[in-house]
Formats: sequence, C-alpha cells, structure tokens
Amino acid sequence: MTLLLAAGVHKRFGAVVAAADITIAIAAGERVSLIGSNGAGKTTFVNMITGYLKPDAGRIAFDGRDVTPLDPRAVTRLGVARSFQIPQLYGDLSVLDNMLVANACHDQRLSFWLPAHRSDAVERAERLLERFRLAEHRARRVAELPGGVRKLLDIAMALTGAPKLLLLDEPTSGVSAQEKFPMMDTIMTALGHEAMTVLFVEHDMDIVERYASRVVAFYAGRIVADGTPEEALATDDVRRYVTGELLAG
Amino acid sequence: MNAVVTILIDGLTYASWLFIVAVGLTLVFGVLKILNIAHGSFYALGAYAAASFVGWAATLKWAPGFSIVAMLLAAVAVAAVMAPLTERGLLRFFYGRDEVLLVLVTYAMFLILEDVTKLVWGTNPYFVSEPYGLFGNLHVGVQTWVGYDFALVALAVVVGGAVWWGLNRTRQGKITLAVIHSAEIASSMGVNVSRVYMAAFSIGIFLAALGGAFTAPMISVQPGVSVGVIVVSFAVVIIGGLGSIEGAAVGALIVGLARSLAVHVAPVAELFSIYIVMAVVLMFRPEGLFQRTQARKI
Amino acid sequence: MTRNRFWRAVALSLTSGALCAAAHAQETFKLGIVSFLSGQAAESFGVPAVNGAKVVIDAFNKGAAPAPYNKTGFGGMRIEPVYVDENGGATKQVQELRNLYDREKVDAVVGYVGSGDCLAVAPVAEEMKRFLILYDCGTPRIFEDNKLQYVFRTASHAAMDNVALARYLKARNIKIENFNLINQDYAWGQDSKKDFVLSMEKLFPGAKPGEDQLPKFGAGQYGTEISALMAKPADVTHSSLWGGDLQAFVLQAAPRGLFSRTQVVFSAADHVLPGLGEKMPNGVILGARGAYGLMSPKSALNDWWWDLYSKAYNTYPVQAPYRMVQSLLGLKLAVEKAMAANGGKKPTSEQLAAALTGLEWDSPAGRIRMVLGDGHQAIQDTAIGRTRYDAAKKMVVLEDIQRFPAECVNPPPGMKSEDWIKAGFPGAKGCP
Amino acid sequence: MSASTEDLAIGTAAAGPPVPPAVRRAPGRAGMLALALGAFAVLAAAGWVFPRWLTFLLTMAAANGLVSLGIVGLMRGGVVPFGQGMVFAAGGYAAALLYNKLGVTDAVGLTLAGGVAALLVAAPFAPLLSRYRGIFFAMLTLALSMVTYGLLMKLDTLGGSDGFNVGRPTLFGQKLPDDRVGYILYLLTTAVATLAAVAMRIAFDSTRGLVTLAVRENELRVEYLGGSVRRAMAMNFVIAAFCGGLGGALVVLSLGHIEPNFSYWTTSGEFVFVAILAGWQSVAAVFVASTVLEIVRSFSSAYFPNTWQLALGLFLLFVIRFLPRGIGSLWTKRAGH
Repeated sequence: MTLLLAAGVHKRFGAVVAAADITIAIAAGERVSLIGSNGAGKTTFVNMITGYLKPDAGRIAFDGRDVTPLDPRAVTRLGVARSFQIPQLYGDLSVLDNMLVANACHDQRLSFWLPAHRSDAVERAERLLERFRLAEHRARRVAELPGGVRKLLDIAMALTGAPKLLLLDEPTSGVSAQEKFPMMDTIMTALGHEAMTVLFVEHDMDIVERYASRVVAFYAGRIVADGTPEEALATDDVRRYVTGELLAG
Repeated sequence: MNAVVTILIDGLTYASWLFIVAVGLTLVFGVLKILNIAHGSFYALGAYAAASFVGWAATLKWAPGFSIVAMLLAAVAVAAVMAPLTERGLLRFFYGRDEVLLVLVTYAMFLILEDVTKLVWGTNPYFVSEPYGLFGNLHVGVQTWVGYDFALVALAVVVGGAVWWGLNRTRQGKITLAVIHSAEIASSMGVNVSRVYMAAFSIGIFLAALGGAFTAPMISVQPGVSVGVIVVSFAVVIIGGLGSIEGAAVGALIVGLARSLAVHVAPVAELFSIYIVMAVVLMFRPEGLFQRTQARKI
Repeated sequence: MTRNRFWRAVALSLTSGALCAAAHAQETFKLGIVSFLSGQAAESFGVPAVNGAKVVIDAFNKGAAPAPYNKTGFGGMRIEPVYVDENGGATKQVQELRNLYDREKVDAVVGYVGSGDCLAVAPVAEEMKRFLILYDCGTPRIFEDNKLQYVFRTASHAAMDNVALARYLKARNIKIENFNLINQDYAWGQDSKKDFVLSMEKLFPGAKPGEDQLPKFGAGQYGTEISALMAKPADVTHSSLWGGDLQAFVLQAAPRGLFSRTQVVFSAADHVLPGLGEKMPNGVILGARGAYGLMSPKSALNDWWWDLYSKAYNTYPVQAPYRMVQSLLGLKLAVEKAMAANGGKKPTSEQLAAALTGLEWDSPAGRIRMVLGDGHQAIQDTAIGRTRYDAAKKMVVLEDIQRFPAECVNPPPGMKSEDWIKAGFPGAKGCP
Repeated sequence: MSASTEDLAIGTAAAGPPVPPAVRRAPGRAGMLALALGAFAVLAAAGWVFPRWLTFLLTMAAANGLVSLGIVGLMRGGVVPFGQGMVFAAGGYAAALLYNKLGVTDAVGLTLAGGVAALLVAAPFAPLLSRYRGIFFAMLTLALSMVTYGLLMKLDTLGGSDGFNVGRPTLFGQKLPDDRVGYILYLLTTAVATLAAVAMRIAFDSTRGLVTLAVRENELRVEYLGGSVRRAMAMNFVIAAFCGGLGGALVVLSLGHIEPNFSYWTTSGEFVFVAILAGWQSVAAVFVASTVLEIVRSFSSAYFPNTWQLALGLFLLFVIRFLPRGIGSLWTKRAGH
C-alpha cells in the first residue's frame, strides 16, 4: 500500500524551479534513493515532505493524510523522521544526552516531573545506540566526535520516535570512501529490524546500486527517471544529467 | 485646526529631540549588537561638558553664536575621552558574549558613570540657557515657540542625513554595513571589525553627547538627567527596529506625536503613552517596524 | 583600592561591627541621617540638607550654638552622624533603616524627603521600637492614617503650602475666573494639586480649573505641556514642580511668554532661586514650604544659622537645610529633656519619644509646635512672596511677603487636612 | 552519586573525557532532597543566632532569589526577561490587597495567592512571548512591565506612586510576636525558597527541562524530533511568573510596604543580574548570588554613601568578567568528576 503520495507538486524560488509537477507514490517498505546533480530539487522535495517548505501547488499525502499544510513538528508526530546533510546535534551534550533529548521531544506526556534520565528512557536510548554501534561513545561530548559517528547519531536520534518513513539527506556526504560502505551497512542493519520505508538523497552511485530498491532521478525540479536501480541508472537522462556518462546537450 | 497644527508642531519638535538622543543607540546596536544602557550616561556627560565648554567660551569672550560651536566641541570631547575608556578599556572584553549579558555590562557602566559624573561636576545645577535665545521666537496664533526648538528639528535632519550618507555613500560606511550584516563574513573578507566597532561606538557616544549638549540649554544640568532619557530612547529604537536609522526616525515621530496627542487631548495618559505604543508595536512587529526577520538555518 | 577598602569594611562589620559600635555608645550619640545624595532630588533637597546638618552638628559638638542650644553635642554627648543615600526606592530604605538601627547601632534617625520612603519606613521604626524623625516629606497620610509612638515629623505637611498659596491670592485680591494646573504625575504632584483645587473652591468659588497637565517625574521636556497651557488662557497657573523639573519648566516657559500671559504660582520653589538667578521671571508668586530662606523671620537664631550656612557654602540656605536644622534643634532639646528625666544618662527611644511629643521650640523659621497627630506632627508659620530680580544684588529677591500663622494654614488637631479644607478651614485663626 | 552507567562509560570511551550528564539521573533526587533538608536546617539554625539585620537581609535575598530562579528557568531555554518586575509586582500587590481589602492575613495563604496572581497575569502573554527570542523577548517583557508600572502609578485605589503599607501577617491563625516576627518570616521565606529550588531542580532534570536545554541550542531540531518549542517556552514563562509572584508576596510580607517601583525596569534588571551572576546550572547558586548582591549593596551604601553606585557597578563588572558562567560554575563543574 502507498505510504507517501506526492501529486503535482510545484515549487519555485524566484526564477529557479525547484519542483515541477512532481508526482510520485512510495509504498511501505521501499528503499528509495533520490539522485540528481546539485540543485536538482532533491532536498527541496524532502523539505516539502516534512513541511519545512510549502509547495506552491500540489498536495503531499502521508499514510492517507494530507500533510501539505502541516509544520515539521506535526509531520514528525505522524511518523516522518529525517536526518540532515549537516547533522543537527547538541554539541555540548554527551551522545547519550542527545538521544535523551530525542526521547524527551518525542515523549507525549508533558512532564516536569518525569526525569529525563529515568532508566527506561536510558535503556531505549542505549538499545538504539547499540544498533548504530555508538555505545562506546555514549558518554563523550558530541562536538569531539568524528563526522561519521555524528552522522550515525543524527540518524539514531531521528529513529527514536519509531517513524514509519525515514528521510536521509545525503547520509554518506563528508564520509571517507572506505568508511562509506561500513556506515551504510550499519544504518541498513539498524533499520533492518523493522520494515521501515526509507527515502535517501544520495550522490554516490555505488551506494545507490547497493542499497536502493528503487531510484528516482531529479533534474531541474523534474523527475527524469523512476525505477529499479538497473533501469533508472541505464536511462539516457540519468547518464546525461546525473552520472554525467553522456555529454549534456 | 489650530489645535491640530499645535499638536503636530509639538510632536515634531519633541520627535526631533528624541531622534537626536536615540539615533546613536540604534547605530551602536546595529554594529556591535549592544543595547547600551550607558547611552543615558553619555547623554548626561554631553550636557555637563556643554555646560563647562559654554562657560569657558563665555570667559574667552567668544561671540554668543559660538556657544553652538562650544556645544559641538563638548560632544566631540566626550566621545574622544569616553570611547577609548569604555570600548577599548571595557566592552571589547565582552564581545561575542550573550547580548543580554552585554546589556548588564552597560548597566554597570551606567551605575559607575552616575557617580563619576557627580564626583567631577558635583551636585549643583549648571545652566547654559544663553544659546536657547539665539534663534529668536516664532508666533503662530496664540502660540509662541522658541526658535531653538526648530533649530533642533534642523539638527535632527542634519544628523539623520549625515548618518545615512555616511553609511550608504562612503567606503567606511559600506564596510560598516557589511559588519552590521554579519561581522564574521566581514572579517573573513579582511575587514578590521574591531576598528569598525571602535569607530561605531565612538560615533554612538558622540551622538548621545550631542543630544545632551543641545538639550542642556533648555534644562538644568544636574544629577539624574541620565535616567529619564534611557527608557524613552529604548522605546524609540525598539519601535523603529533595532539597528535601523530610518526606523529610529519613524519611531521618534510616532512616539513624539503619540505623546503630543496625549498631552493635548488626555494628559492623564502621558505617563505611559510611550510604553503602550512600544508594547503594541512589538506585539505586531516583533522585530520593530524596520527590521526584516532573519530566516532559520537548516 | 576602593574594593579593598570595601571588603575590609565588609569583613570588619560582619565580624566586630556590633562590638565596636557598642564600645563607645555611652559618650557619643550616634545619629543616622538619610537624604538624597544622588539622583534627581540630590541637588535641590538632599545635598543642601545634609550640608546644613554637617555645619549644625559641627556647631553643636563645639557648643557654639546660641542658647538654649549651647550645650555641647546632645547634653554633653558627642554627636556622631552616619549619612545614608535615600536614592534607590522605598525597599532599599527599609533595609537601610534596619541596618542603621541593628548594625550601625544608631540612637536615632533623622531623614527622608520622599513621601513613599516616609510611608515605608515609619512602620519599621514603630515595629523596631526605635526613634525616627521625618524631617521633610510632605504627605499628610503618615499621621492622619496611623497612630505612631516612635515616629515624628518636625515640619508641616504639604497641605499648608497650597492653602497658604490660595490664601495669598485672596489676600492680594487677585481676580481669578479660571486657573490652569501643571503638576508631576506622582503623589506629591497629585496631592498638591488636590489641596490647591479644594482651597480655590472655598476661597474663589467662581474660579474654574482649566488645563490640568500631569508630566511624568523627571520629564525634562515641557514644550508640549507649555503649548497646552498657552492654548487655554487662564488668570493663574499653579504648579508644585520642584528641582530640576521646575528649573527646566521655567527655562522653557519663560521665553514662550507663559509668565506674561498668566500669574504663575509655585508651591515650593524658593530652592531654585539661587541657581536660576535672572532667568527666574519677575512677579512669580511662590512659597517655600515654610518661612524659609528669603522669607525667614528676623531673629538672632536665624542670623546665626544664616551666617553659619552662608559662610560654609557661600550661598544662602533654602527650604531643605532649614527643615534639617529645625529637626536637629528639636531633637537636641528632646534628648536633653529626656536625659534630665533619666538622671543624666542617655535616654531610651521611649524616653526620647515622650520628650519630643507635644514639644515646642524656636527654629530659624520661627516657632515649631508638635500639636497634630497626638503631638507627633509639627505645625509652623509659613510665608508666600513675589519674585523680583535685583540687578544690584545680582540675585532674585522676594517682595510682598505675606506671613501666615500656623493655625491659619494648618488643620486643627484631630482633623484630616483634606476634610478641613473641604469644610472651609474651620478654626483657622489669625489669617490676614 | 556516581551512577554505574557513567563508570562503564569511562571504561570504554575511546578518547576525550566523558562529559557530565546535562541533567541529573533519577537516583539523584533522594540525595537532592536530603541536601535541601540539610540546607534548610542549617539556615533555620543560623537565622536563630544571626543579628536581626542579617536575618532580614537574608529574607530579602531569598525572596528576590525566587524571582531570579524563575529567570534561570527561562535562561535555560535561551531567553532572558527584562520585565520580571511585572510578575514580582503582581504577586506583591495581590498579597498586599488581599491583606488590606479582604482581611486575609495568613502568611502562607498570601504567599501562594501572590504566586497564583502573578501566574494569572502572565499566562495571557505566554503564548505571544513564546515566539520571541533574544533582545526582543527582553524588550517586550520590559515594555509590559513598564506599562504595569504606569498603571500602578495611576491607580489611587492601589496607593498610587507612594504605594501603601501592609500590616503584620499571621501564621496558621497565630499572631506573630514582635521579637520573633522577623525570624518566623525568615523561616517561611527560606522554606518556600527551598521548596521552589527543589521543584525547579526536578523540572530542570525532567524531560521538559531537557527539551528546554535543547531549544537553547537548536530549535529546529527539537521541532524535527516532534517536540513543541513554543509550549516549552510558554510553560517556562508561566512557571517563572509563579516563582516571581511568590517572591513578590514574600518581600511584601517582610517589608510591610509596596510601591510601583516593584515593576520598574531597574528592579527587573537586578533580578536578571542575579540570574546571570548565578549561572544556569545550579539552583542553589541563585540564592547565593542574591545574597551576595544584597550584602554588597547594603555595605557599599553604608560605607560609601556618596559612591555606592560606583562600588556596585564595579562589582557587577568584576563578576561578569571573572565568573562568565556564574557562581554555579564554581561547583557544578565538578559534578561529573
């Protein structure tokens, strides 16, 4: 069944068209990779799904609900979580405390009494840290951690709310070539436990081929290809505009 | 009809005074991001210095017209003495700290300058009323206005114009605008931000002192003159939008007219007319009238 | 350097402050004196009053005051003054008063200009059972609303000033159909306005109040208010402005011709005359809150005081120092009377209070009599005059001075001043 | 109270020192309560032997500290109000009027009434203020407090600019004797302050408290984690108002007088100063800071009557310069080894 549905979504910033008639349906359990050169409209699309940007036209439905008018918080509460290209973390706090922030934010009970550091919350946080192989860093100040670890923490925090849809904005950007695959393995195994739908913006075609069940290619705000990695990466448009194997024009 | 004209004239003259007093405050905030409570103290220093300078001018047998020059020199002197002391000697140690913390630093400066002023000039009143008569009087219907008040209107226009021109038409000004926009970017482009800070703060002090100097002729200069102007000029720059020159002008006009209206129509409301305006404006324009809200980063 | 001295002071007082105060408590009389040393009331009231206290206490300790005040100090005890700044609000005053009594171990406190401060500190002295003299503040509320045992006020309250002002206008039969008002928007201004308006209703039934301006305290800029006053012509314009506000008002109103359009009357303006000099317009009718300064009566005591103060500060004393000296003279007599009753030993607060209750004494401003508020509130004569700048003397002089005996301008015992005015001044005696 | 979890962390941490947790873990509460009880016991005993002026000074410090405590709660979310005088005055006037007009004399009742009144005054503005940050939050609160000041100056029924006096309260139906009233009110004030400190500590360490800390650093991420920034800010403002109201009422009970200056901007400024001086880590530091300020003010005005403002100003600069993270940082640093 369809989890996310975008219909005729338009968005422009002045002269720049960031989204032109984006129409796409994503089924539960898919691992969709959004590819495209910089400025093709990938992150804009993600920002519109999460309600950070409002489309000029068109609608976005999640889990059968129109989420177009909602703000990021409301969308998050419906089960859409995201990570960031630049991890949005609390540098002065420890890894564990960052996880507890996520837990506290997700906590529905408005509570000035419930300790943030109570055992059940700590356990939940630690279980997630284990899954992301972050347990060893739990007490360290986030600002001191290497980029890859911070990326993982960023995603782990996003997962705290047990979302239905996870949006990863360039999970491997700024990560060295040899770290990339182990890192994606960690992420995917961490996600593997529950059948979670994942949408990830990615530049690296090796990653795309290995981890995506479906590829959606953007160019100048349009979808130029949509299919299995094999099909999509083989299309001329993708080879021309995204991977640059064919000369543009 | 006549009443309306009176209200407008009173509003305008009061607004001009407000603008001269407040414009330095908004400039300093724009550049250094400091809401300077000590602004009131510099105003007081300007008034006292003017008293002394005009006094000396008289002993030097200067023509009465030159008392205006003496008042200008007084403001310059205050800036020349106080800027190095306060900016180099104190404020720069706190740059980059939380802006509310900086407000407290200036509050401490205000307390200190209160007593320093008293130690230097004592508690006896000073009068500099000679210049007040320089521009004659103006008769309109039942009303008589002192020419000096209209001179202040002219001065406000000159000051406002000069600051605007300095910021938008000179190289130093453009650099300052860059710093106002973002000190980090500016310094990364090789701007000596610390020099700009020094310059802006000096000008801020000069403008505050100028306000005090040109107010001196119509008041008795004595302890306590500083307190009155602080919150009023705060209101003006907040309403206009912190850091915006044109905002300060508009804010001054709004406050001036609001007060004038209150005094003529409902004197009982005079006491808090200004704060009502301030609160209302802030509720509908959180950042003031002439401030665009910055977007959140992602 | 300042800080070192400061911390040493802190340490000292925290550890042994109590001890050393107690040590020489017998041969000295420690006197707390509270007035404005900073802020807007320092120039006009606080500092002149404190200056007055300094020279008079000095004279007392030398035994240089004329009889019956010629005993050294207070009945032989050296007077040791402790000065405190009244600036900073009533909350601070309450704390400082407690500190004066408990920490500095003063035997009595003389002070307070601000009505708010007086209202706040009176109950504290009462609760602590310690002796307190309010020397200046104007509000009648203190003794009209409460019965107090340890608190006294050695000067008339503000009702006198405006009643006298209205009576002066009557005595000079100035014709008044309407009058404007400009008073600061706080208790002093509001009360003064009320007393004046009520008095005018009785003395000039035909006169109607017109423009009623209420600039905020410390406004400094009066251009708009002046326009409003000019726009509504009136025979008389009343104001209780004082200090810097009053000076600014005069400086801004004079060139605009307000003083030539209307007879301006000030209820408490004598203290600005030395400073303003020729900038003070001629013909302004003003009071001094008593027969003070240029309106003080001729007497040996007054001459002594006048010279004492003028020599020290080369300017003549105005209302604030007069009010201070009259309270110190009263305190001196009370202490010595109480000592006599106490076998020559230093009296307790109770004995002091008993001695001052209902006391009468001569001051440079005339006879002070503690007759109101069960003998806790003084009444005194007052006077109103008219300004003229004397170019020869290079100073403002007061002419057409009219004196008003205390019973004429103060309510009789047991009657609230406001009711007294409303009732048409029953029992007023000796009015010109 | 080093919990096992942390020791484990030391064992395995690759490099860099472990940082103390931003908020205390649950087991900390028992210890904290014991600490609070101990502190109160010590204060109660000390008050018995202190000279009266010092007891009164400490009473004032504790009552004012309550207002600053509320400000600290807001500071943890990254905003500083410059108009807490408004809630301070609301609490004070509520208690004073209940006493004079309705004859309510019980000290505890009046204190709570003050807190509630301030809460009610502040609540309508909380949703609005929750949108404001930085200097604009400070200035809007300032404007509100100055409007309050103007109104209080005007309303003769509220005593006008002179304010009015409040008689001596009773406690649980008992009249308070002359010689002990100061000490009893001191006990009440310190008791309320201790309770408020404990409650605030619990709130700081709660899930909402952690969200507040997160808002200070990165609002957007909080929203993206499903947390409500505005609700957190609004709640903090209301809580701060309640604390301020308690403080205002307690000050009035001991002072016996109230006036519009309670809502003047300089009053608010001193509360902010105490909060900054204390820093946002420790609740105890707030009351230490408040006491330090009272002592400095009192002694400087006693020993340099002509330059006490100068002394106070130098002192402010001194602490801002050399204790940037506040007095609390003197001991909270050592919290996590």
